[in-house]
Amino acid sequence: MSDVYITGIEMIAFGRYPHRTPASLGAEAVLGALDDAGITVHDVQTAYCGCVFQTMVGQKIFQQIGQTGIPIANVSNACATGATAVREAWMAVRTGDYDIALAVGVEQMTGMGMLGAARQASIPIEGLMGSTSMPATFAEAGREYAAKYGTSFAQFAKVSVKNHHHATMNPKAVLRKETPLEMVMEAEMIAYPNTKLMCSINVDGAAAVVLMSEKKVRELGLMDRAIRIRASALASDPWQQRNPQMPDINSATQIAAQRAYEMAGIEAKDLDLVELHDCFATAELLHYENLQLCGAGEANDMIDSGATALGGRIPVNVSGGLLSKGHPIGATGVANLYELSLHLRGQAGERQVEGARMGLAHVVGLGTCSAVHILEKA
Amino acid sequence: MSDVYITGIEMIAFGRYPHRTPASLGAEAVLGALDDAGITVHDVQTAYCGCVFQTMVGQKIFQQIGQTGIPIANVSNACATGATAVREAWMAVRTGDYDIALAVGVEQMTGMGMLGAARQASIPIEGLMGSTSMPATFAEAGREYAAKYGTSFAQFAKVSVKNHHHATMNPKAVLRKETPLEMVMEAEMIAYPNTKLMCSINVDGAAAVVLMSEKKVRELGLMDRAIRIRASALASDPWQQRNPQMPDINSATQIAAQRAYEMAGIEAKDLDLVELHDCFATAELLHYENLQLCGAGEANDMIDSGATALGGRIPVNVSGGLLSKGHPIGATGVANLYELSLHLRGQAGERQVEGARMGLAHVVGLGTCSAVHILEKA
Amino acid sequence: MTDTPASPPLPAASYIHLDGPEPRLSFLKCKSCGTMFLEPERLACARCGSREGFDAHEPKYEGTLHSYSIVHRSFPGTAVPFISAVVDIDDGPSLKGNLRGVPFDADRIDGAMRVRIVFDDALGRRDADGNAYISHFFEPLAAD
Amino acid sequence: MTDTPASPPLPAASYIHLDGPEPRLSFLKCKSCGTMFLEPERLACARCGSREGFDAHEPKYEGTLHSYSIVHRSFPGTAVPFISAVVDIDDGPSLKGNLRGVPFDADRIDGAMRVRIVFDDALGRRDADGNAYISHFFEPLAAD
Ligand SMILES: [Zn+2]
Ligand SMILES: [Zn+2]
Repeated sequence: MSDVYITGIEMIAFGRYPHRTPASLGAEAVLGALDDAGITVHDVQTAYCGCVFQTMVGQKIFQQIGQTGIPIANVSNACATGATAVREAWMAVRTGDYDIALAVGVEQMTGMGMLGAARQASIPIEGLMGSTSMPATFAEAGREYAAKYGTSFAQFAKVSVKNHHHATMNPKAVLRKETPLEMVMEAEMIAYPNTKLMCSINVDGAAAVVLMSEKKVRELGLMDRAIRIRASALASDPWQQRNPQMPDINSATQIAAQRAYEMAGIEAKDLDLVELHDCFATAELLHYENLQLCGAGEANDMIDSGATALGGRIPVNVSGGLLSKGHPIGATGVANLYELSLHLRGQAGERQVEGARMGLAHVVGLGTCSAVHILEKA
Repeated sequence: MSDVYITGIEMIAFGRYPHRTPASLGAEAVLGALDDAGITVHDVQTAYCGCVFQTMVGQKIFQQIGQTGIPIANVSNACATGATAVREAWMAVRTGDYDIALAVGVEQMTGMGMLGAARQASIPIEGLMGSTSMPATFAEAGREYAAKYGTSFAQFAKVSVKNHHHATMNPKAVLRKETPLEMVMEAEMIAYPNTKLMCSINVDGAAAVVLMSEKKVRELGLMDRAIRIRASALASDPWQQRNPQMPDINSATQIAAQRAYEMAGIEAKDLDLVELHDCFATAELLHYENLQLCGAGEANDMIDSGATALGGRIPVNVSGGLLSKGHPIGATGVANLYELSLHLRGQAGERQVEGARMGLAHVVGLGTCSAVHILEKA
Repeated sequence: MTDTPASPPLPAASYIHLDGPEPRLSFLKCKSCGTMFLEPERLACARCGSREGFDAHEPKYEGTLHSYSIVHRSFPGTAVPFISAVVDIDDGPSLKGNLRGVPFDADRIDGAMRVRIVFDDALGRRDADGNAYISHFFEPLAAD
Repeated sequence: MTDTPASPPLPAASYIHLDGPEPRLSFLKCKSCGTMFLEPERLACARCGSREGFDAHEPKYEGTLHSYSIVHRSFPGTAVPFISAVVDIDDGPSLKGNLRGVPFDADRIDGAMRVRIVFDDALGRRDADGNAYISHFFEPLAAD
């Protein structure tokens, strides 16, 4: 089976667009991706749209930019939604039926609270039977790791310091300011150990990607700017004793990562950078281990030593991550690939990971699923 | 590329299940499909779930029946949702990466009004700028055909007479009673020419299907009960002058049908039965022509002559169709395939289309998309 | 009890403009292929894909009935019956609206009748702030 | 003004049973592999896939704290702070609940403490019909 390549990719600046629609945001990203690939809407043979809070957005996007009758499917997979859209587009090309497929992720979250809505019940159970809020859920996931390996509040907080620092070099991130360790630790405590500066930000956003078969890339002479998809893996949560009372973000990630490494035939040490799902600062350290970036219990050292900062051994979330770039759910998984592509093309500007040739993108959606993509400079 | 086969399929009786969840309904259908194929949850390598009103239902279903960590994606495509799930599962097998894929469609609609909800605006526009209700929308689509070809109110009503009659032979249909022509025409007028008996029924339901690669079908010795998927086609709405002011249910259907016939290498005359999207009686006649079952303007004759009734030249909706079986949105597209499979296996009982070897299933979702599958006895 | 002075009515759709002596319609017209759209702004043309942009275009105020339904039951709270109609506007796009001035009887409706586009108060509907709205309606031309 | 006699309180979760002298817990236990689940009914076992069915199983009323968060901001209207805890019940599944009787200070919480499961009124919360509820809570065993 021939390889599948990214030849065009775009992410709109994440932020608040209360007067626009998901279709409009998505269409802007799609047009950017088409331009980047040097093709038009008429060249696209099939499309996948990821969006959690609205449906039929895929069709609405093409109603904005050109209705050509192509197959369009809308997908939803919690925070792995955008990545799932990419994976479906990748599979469509892999069938051999399509040479050019498009994936777009989009979300309009303006007006939604950062904590989401409580579950319905005869009486509210929040604060009665613990918390189902996301900051608390991921705090508990972090505390589980801390209980095993002694991770400190400060070590979790350093994730935000690092990622916010990275974001100062990313003009498309919504939060672009340095946050020293004391500022992060002294910010309003939401759910210990996650302070407000350790929570990702709900914003509007969109990102899109054009995928092509090897044959088409060569035909269009795009190999010099193409990014090869070395792996696309998706996993759901295997049974675990404490899941779903304690949502398991680890197992699905571990499975998806292992599948991705096997598919790509590489190991974590071959990676030059990683964009992982730092929805809360407490999550990032767990994923160092889940993604095999370090051995058991070594995440504490990873953050302390600067190994995952720009310039370190394996830079993580040089985009600023969800913590600073923002987290428009449906768009996030595609936006990760946008960041990797910039680096693999040497176009990441100030935050460029020098000589980057191989990158990994990861998302995890509660419910639960995880997607891992591995990209390589063609 | 090797063929893809249906080896297990199930539909739960459609109806009202206010005390169950979409995951529970879907899980019941999945277990039935697994049993039908003689496999267990551990054999399933990837799964797609179609559901419009809830997300992460795919994962929730496997949380009910066995969590094995497989890739699961949730898809949504309006009334084409279930069919889109099937198509994605079909593509997954076509990539060669999976030998056993599962698709399930489910919807829990109890409590939703038959007319749906009005669009939000500064003032309500329903009844001010015409109607956006589904009965009126499909009435207008029908009137467009009637204006061209003189279709009468009675001719549209005959669709309900026929499909309701078919449903008396389907124990899984929600409405199982004869409705003579006068009863249909004299029922409460909802949106002329659609009376209440010419509108499909919102119910809860689920259906699931197991797809396998040719290699796996042979390995498991299932070829004698296998159904070959000769075509799976999906189309979005091409540009049309009056769309979306007047949702275009025709163009997308025509494109999907044409693609499906080309993929299967057959013509409409090779079909033994058709399950098409009779969301309203006015829609069925249009689709006779859209699906090439008759020439331009010949739908009137088709319904008058009984050509599309059981025993006729090309029986349409012998299940009773959405008009009598019920229309649980996400499940509908999979349920169509269930009906075809029963006939191709000779297991449809009283309503069996004798000697059926080839069938076509069609859905259309406003927004707009259409999916067409062609199945053949292996 | 005091009355606040009534604000001027607002357009019930973005393509209705109330900036002149009479309400008027204005649609986007693709600079490349001439296709017309109802939205106030678009990124590209749905027909030809062009991103050349759009001109504002005022159509004729007459058209031809394309299809309709006599609506006897609608969303809760909506007054019935009414006729939902799709009209192809002369030198304009197709538009959906209420067809008024004809009987609620399919046998007495010419399905291809010529209609005029008129403007009127939005059936007394007010938004949360109490604003009135102006909407378009279709009426048979033959009724003149 | 008349008082209607108070109805007996209801269980705040389906695995809490109020049919005896004291509230008790009951979970589903897979006949095939022994895995326990919190739902009142299931089609099959999430761990082994068995459809052999489930037995009702009453666990011990003690367990070990597995993880927790001190919640200082929650959904609108939720009183804070409180401690959200995940406890591995002895001879039972893991359960989420409020941990009470400990300070809101991570430095003074033993992350692997032994706890008992107790029952109490659901913090005064009532449903739309005015019914009271009984919920489970965790308390440190060492406090004895
Ligand atoms: Zn144009
Ligand atoms: Zn078991």
